[in-house]
Amino acid sequence: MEIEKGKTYKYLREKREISQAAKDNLKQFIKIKKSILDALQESDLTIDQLTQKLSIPKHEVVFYLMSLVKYGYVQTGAVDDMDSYFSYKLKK
Amino acid sequence: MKIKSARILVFSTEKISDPAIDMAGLLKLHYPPTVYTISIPCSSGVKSRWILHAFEKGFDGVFIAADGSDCPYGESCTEKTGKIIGRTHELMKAMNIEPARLRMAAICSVCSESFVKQMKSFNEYLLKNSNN
Amino acid sequence: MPEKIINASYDALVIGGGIAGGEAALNLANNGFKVLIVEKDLSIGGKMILLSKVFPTLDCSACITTPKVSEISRHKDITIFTESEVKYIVKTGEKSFNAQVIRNPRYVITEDCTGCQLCEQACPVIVSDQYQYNLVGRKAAFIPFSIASPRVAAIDIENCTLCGACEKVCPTKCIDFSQEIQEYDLEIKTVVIATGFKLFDPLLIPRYGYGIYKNIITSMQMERQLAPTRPFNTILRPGDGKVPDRIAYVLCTGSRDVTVGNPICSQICCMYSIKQAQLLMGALPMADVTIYYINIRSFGKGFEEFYDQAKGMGVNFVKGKIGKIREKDNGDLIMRYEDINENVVKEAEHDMVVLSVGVLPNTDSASLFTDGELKLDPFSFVFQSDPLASPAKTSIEGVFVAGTATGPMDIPDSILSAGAASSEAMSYLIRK
Amino acid sequence: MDKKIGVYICHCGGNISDYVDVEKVKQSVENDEGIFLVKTTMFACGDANQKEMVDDITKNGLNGVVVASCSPKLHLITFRAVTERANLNKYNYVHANIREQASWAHSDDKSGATETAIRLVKAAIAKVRLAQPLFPFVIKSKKAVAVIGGGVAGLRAAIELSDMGCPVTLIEREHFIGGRVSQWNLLFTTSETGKELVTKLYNEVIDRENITLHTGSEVISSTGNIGAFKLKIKKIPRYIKQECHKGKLQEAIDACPVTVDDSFNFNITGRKAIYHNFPSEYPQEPVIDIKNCTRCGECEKICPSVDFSQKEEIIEIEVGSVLMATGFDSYTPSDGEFGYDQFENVVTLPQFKRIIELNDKKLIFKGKEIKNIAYIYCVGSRQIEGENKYCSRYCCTSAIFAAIHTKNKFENINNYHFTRGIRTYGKQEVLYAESLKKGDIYLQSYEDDPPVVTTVNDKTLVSINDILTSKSKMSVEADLVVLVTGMVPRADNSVAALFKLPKGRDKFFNEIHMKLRPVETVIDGVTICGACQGPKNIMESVNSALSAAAKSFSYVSKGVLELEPIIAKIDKDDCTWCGQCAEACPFDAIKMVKDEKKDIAAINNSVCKGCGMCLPVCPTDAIDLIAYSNREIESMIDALAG
Amino acid sequence: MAAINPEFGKELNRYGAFDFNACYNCGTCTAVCSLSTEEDSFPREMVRFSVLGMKDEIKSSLKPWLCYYCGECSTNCPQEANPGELMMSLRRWLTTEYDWTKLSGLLYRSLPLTIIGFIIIAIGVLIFSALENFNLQSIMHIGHFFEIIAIASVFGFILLPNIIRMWWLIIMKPRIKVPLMKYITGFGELIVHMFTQKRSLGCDNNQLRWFEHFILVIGYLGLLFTTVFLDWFSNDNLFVIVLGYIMSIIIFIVTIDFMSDRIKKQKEMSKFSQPSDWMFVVWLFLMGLTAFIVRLFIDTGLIEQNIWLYLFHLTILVQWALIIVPFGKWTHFLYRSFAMYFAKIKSQ
Repeated sequence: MEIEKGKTYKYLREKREISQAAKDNLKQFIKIKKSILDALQESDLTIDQLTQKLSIPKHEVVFYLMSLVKYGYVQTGAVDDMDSYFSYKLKK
Repeated sequence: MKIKSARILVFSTEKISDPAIDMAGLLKLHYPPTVYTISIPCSSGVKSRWILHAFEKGFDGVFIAADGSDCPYGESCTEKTGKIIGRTHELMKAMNIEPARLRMAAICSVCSESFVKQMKSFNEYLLKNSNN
Repeated sequence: MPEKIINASYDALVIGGGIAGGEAALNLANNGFKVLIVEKDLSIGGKMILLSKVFPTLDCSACITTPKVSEISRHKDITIFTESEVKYIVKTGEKSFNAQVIRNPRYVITEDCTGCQLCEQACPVIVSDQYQYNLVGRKAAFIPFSIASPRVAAIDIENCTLCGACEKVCPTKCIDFSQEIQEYDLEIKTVVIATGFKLFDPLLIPRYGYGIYKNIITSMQMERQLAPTRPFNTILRPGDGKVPDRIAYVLCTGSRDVTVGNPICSQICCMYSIKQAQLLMGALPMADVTIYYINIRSFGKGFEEFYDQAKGMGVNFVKGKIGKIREKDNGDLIMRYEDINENVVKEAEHDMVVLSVGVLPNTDSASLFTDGELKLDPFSFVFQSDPLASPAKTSIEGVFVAGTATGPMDIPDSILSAGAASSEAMSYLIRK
Repeated sequence: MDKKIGVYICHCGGNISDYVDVEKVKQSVENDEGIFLVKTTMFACGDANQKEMVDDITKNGLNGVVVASCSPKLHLITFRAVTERANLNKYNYVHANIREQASWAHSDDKSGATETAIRLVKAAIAKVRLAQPLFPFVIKSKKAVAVIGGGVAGLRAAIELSDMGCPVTLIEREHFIGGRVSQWNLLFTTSETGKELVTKLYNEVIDRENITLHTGSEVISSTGNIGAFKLKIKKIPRYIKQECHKGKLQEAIDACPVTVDDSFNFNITGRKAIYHNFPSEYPQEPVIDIKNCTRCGECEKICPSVDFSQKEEIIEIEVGSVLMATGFDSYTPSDGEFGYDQFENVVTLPQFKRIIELNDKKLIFKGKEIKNIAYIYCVGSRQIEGENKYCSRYCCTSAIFAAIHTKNKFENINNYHFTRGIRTYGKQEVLYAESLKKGDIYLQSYEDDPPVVTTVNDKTLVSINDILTSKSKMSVEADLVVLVTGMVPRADNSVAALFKLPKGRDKFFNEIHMKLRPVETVIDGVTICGACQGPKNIMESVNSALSAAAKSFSYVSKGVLELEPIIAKIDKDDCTWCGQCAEACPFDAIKMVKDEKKDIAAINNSVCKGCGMCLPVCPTDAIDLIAYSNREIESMIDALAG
Repeated sequence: MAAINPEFGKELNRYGAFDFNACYNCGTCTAVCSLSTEEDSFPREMVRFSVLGMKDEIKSSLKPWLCYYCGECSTNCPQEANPGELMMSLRRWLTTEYDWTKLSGLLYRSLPLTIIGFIIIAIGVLIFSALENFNLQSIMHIGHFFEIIAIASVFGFILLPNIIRMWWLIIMKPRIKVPLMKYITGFGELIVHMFTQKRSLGCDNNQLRWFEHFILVIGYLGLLFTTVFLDWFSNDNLFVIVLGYIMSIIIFIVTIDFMSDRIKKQKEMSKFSQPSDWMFVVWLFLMGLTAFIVRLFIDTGLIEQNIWLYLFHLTILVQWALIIVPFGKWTHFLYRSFAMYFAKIKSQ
């Protein structure tokens, strides 16, 4: 069978079931990503403030926020010397 | 403001004194940042004209980090390096450069501390005796 | 179904592409032998390539690993199979083994990938990044880490939703979802096992609360936080993103502990903890670092001096093993321990706790040999049949072992052990 | 030819960029003469950057490359290899050390560090501008290795080299091989005895035709270099004929009137001037210790094998590489250190191991039965006052193993361990657990509060402020005090001095780099292994011995070696032959030759080592060292001066 | 300066301790013990004293009594040195140290001797009954009388002197000055601990066990009170009869649970039962059960035909009173309470 180059994902889609977990994971990430970016749209926030806004656990905020930093959506702002927390802002 | 440090040219050797100077860095033993090294195979291969050239170009001091008895090329190294110093001192006098601005000491491959001490004291000496 | 079975022959098969396997392969190849490295991960370099700096010299680990790794990957006599596994090995005669190796699809044509990362940007999926020990996310189309070798993309098919975004953006059209498992049928003359070690999973000690209290991390996670290619770009508590002020180390987590089935000492934890403590003092000058220990085992060349140096820098050493840990509302942790020097039970508060997890055997290699079973020692490391005179010899003639596959050891010892294994393999190959 | 230079400045993952403003360094050299490109990189040594460098060189036709990163000791070779892959002669590459000599040395002064780095990079650029392609000299490398030291490490390395098809000369200073291991009885992990292990290795050595074993032999001089070391070996005869008559020999030994301290038993017993260390010692012929022999002739009368006519020999060999396995000395406590040499029941661990072996059924020392044994750890190691700051690594395990062995061999033994924290690393931990379960008692003192040995009414008391019992003062009445002494470098290291082997802070021999080149020394062609490199147990020694064997083998296996073309060069026009350079040369590499009209000096390329000693003595400045010419050095000075 | 005595460890092994020598002094046991405090840190210190043979320090210490053997220390000991069991053996050893007769030591160390003791007493009961011609009335009467005398004399001649010895070792010998008022004000502590063992509530997840123990003590003391002072077997008051029934039921039901723990060996404290532990719980169980049945037989009028039942009950009772109470595990009830009391009055 000749598989068209550049469309091989279609070929594998037919052969292989995509796990529900993978789909759910993607859905969840898209949701969280949007809510974090929306929240930061308004103002720079610390993780604490983000947690309150988004009502998801702090450590998950850390994980997703840091991933967004890693992929260039968000950047680290200033650190508050008193309580050692950074604030985060959207990358322009 | 920090006091300006003296500019010192160090002739170090690839196998013996260079490792010691590297280790000084590794151990974060600080010395003046205006110490620069030129690494050569053996300290008994330094030419007087290089030293004089350095003074001409504005170095305050020249330091030969000699192999001493560890020299991989033979025992005569210390003596030969000493002779170079002697000859150069003469030339320096002739050119009205204070001979004390050229120093040498044997720096073994682990003599980081002694190197740093040498640099600090040389630096102090040069700063104290500089004209300005 | 595999597409086809590929036949090939090599002088030596090195199982594991970490520092020991790499060193052994280099030694062999530099003396003209044809070597195949089979690495199950996406990159060679093992655990060492992921470390921050190494004790006692504080050289950056990458500075030692990456040149070695690039030398290995360039060597004309070394072939590397990443994302591959040895299924089984049969001894077929004197200096002759038959090995079945499978190579899992990477879904990327390695030769064509330029590592441009466009696929990574395009991929919408985020999952835990195993190379950052789950501190941060990565994509399903990703380059394992910036100094990986080969530095080419791979598709994590378990988490991929086959959206095709990566394939659409790839400028060299190197993403190929039609890749299948490849099977290799190999003739080889000698085998070097360099399968390395596993890290202790602290979930097995519930009283420490790892997994529940998010500000408790393993030493490997701290290693990543300190490495140049670190996940947070600074040191943060994963629980709430705070810059920690008071950091504690719990030594012997999963070592010297019969209750978790590991009675032996892991040999490296004291030193890597002291190293991390020194690095932390550098990175966070205001931080207090406390190391809770039973005995400090700084036994190697320059180690005791390194320990003294840490004490001089103000690292706090407390003799006493941590009994239990509980969390305060603000995420700080309260550690309960007996201060042995004072013979008094105490509690101390820290912002962040690092569990110095121990070394466990990687038993993958035990089942590889169908004929002439590869023996393991009482701790499930590869058994050395003549540990004093020929430390690299195993229970099977012609099969040698290198590095931490034989037991816990530090990097210099691993490299020496790899030197020994390659030396024995070489004389085995040359000997008539 | 105009230079097109590429400069790469490494962050070293923060090691450099934390203190040196890498961007500023880049900017300050960007517009220098000849600079084609300047790049900064996270890891210059990483594969990605190496590839990039190759691409840059080939695409842009760069003919000069500078990398500013760590010490050239680490990666000079790496980057030379990069240029070679890009078909650029490797001597067009110059390395600038801005880590050890800038960022680290001046981490207290960021602007100073940056300035230093700029100067160093400029100097490197100055040098590379003048760089010329050079081609290595190819020399023959003799396929033979000398292994110095006949302990386990040396024996094992010799066997391995032999199996790789490389002839070996194994040189042992003592008359018997086996080194320290032959002095030990049971060994940890396998419970072989030291003698069994040595016997096993000896038999393998003897079986191999391409190993020549010299006992009672010392290297007294070494000339030459990698590929062709010429060694002179002084061999002291045994004064016993080869096929000696065993039966009579024992009588001859008995008849010898001279008794000296037996160093094999660490002087706790005596031996005769004609001796062997133990029955079936290898080689099996005994020896007459000629230094202590009075030539009374008693032995000669009994045994016809005694032959005083044997003479010292000088043997000359040539080898391509030298492998050093000269081992260690056991630390000797100073007088009065924990009662050593002061109380007669204070011995060292090596002595104790001999005492265990020399006794049967009951443990008796100096006529008294021993029940309570106190072991004092870290004697001569981890010193607070003394020079030995290092931990000797093997002693905890060794002492515990001896203590367990003692308990197994003799009845009613109580072991008391006065420690500074037990370091039975790795699998050795099980030994510690076993000893605890057997009822051995461990006490621990602070670094600055060591145990004290005293005597009260003929009884020896060891007391300690025990950390483990909230600093209570505890004491034990000991029948025997064992000082657990560590390893120290050999006191007599004359053989190493011949090769100018560098030593580390701990005075053991130093490898180039613990992880990158763990058995090589800065002296090309000389490898080190075993405990001469630092404390090691047997397995660790053998691992390093096998590694060193592989490394030494790689020097000689191909029969040829490439040498650095960095040698002295005579300017024929300026030379007026005064002979001073020839006098200064330590290698006899300079000879007078007749040029067209005049006498001039000429360099023998394969003998010249490139030390440069001839340069400063030339009255007409007619000699330059390749790559260190006046132009190069002076332009570097100019760059450094700014 | 203390001398080290490695022989002591061997002595302790005879009281049930084992493997405590394996301790490498990491302090995990002390750190996981929820009863360990900054003032009283244990058990590692006790392990250490035992290894070194520091008898005097152990004798003057109350720490063994502060432990309620939840077993956390032994579960988490990385060397499997069983600190919990060591603490238990130290309590046994201390019991014999307090005991001036030294009989407890003999009985702890030697199971045959203990069995012989039980047999002699059983034979004694039989002989006594034979002398009384197996007349139920008089045996019961004398039995009741014996109970009162036995309790009084065991207290007067054995337990009281032993408590005084304990006081001597803990307060007087180490020359601790305790004002008289403290003895009086601290007395409440003694009573509270004796009846409630409230300290053991400090052990993690220990509520059920504490409650069982608590009602067992209530049951035991209740039964003692009903039989000795209210003469349960001869009393016709309905309230007394029911009270006795309840108390004896409590005893044998709770002890069944305790015994099943010791058989299942799932909980750390019930893994290494010594004969003395078994006897304590079995005899307690038999006492409750037989007392219950005896009274049941009395109420149903079957006792005349089944006099052996009463004799069996009596044997158990006498063995209990003469062996287990003065020399056996029963004493922990007393010593532990006094230990709390002494701890209280010692503290500043």
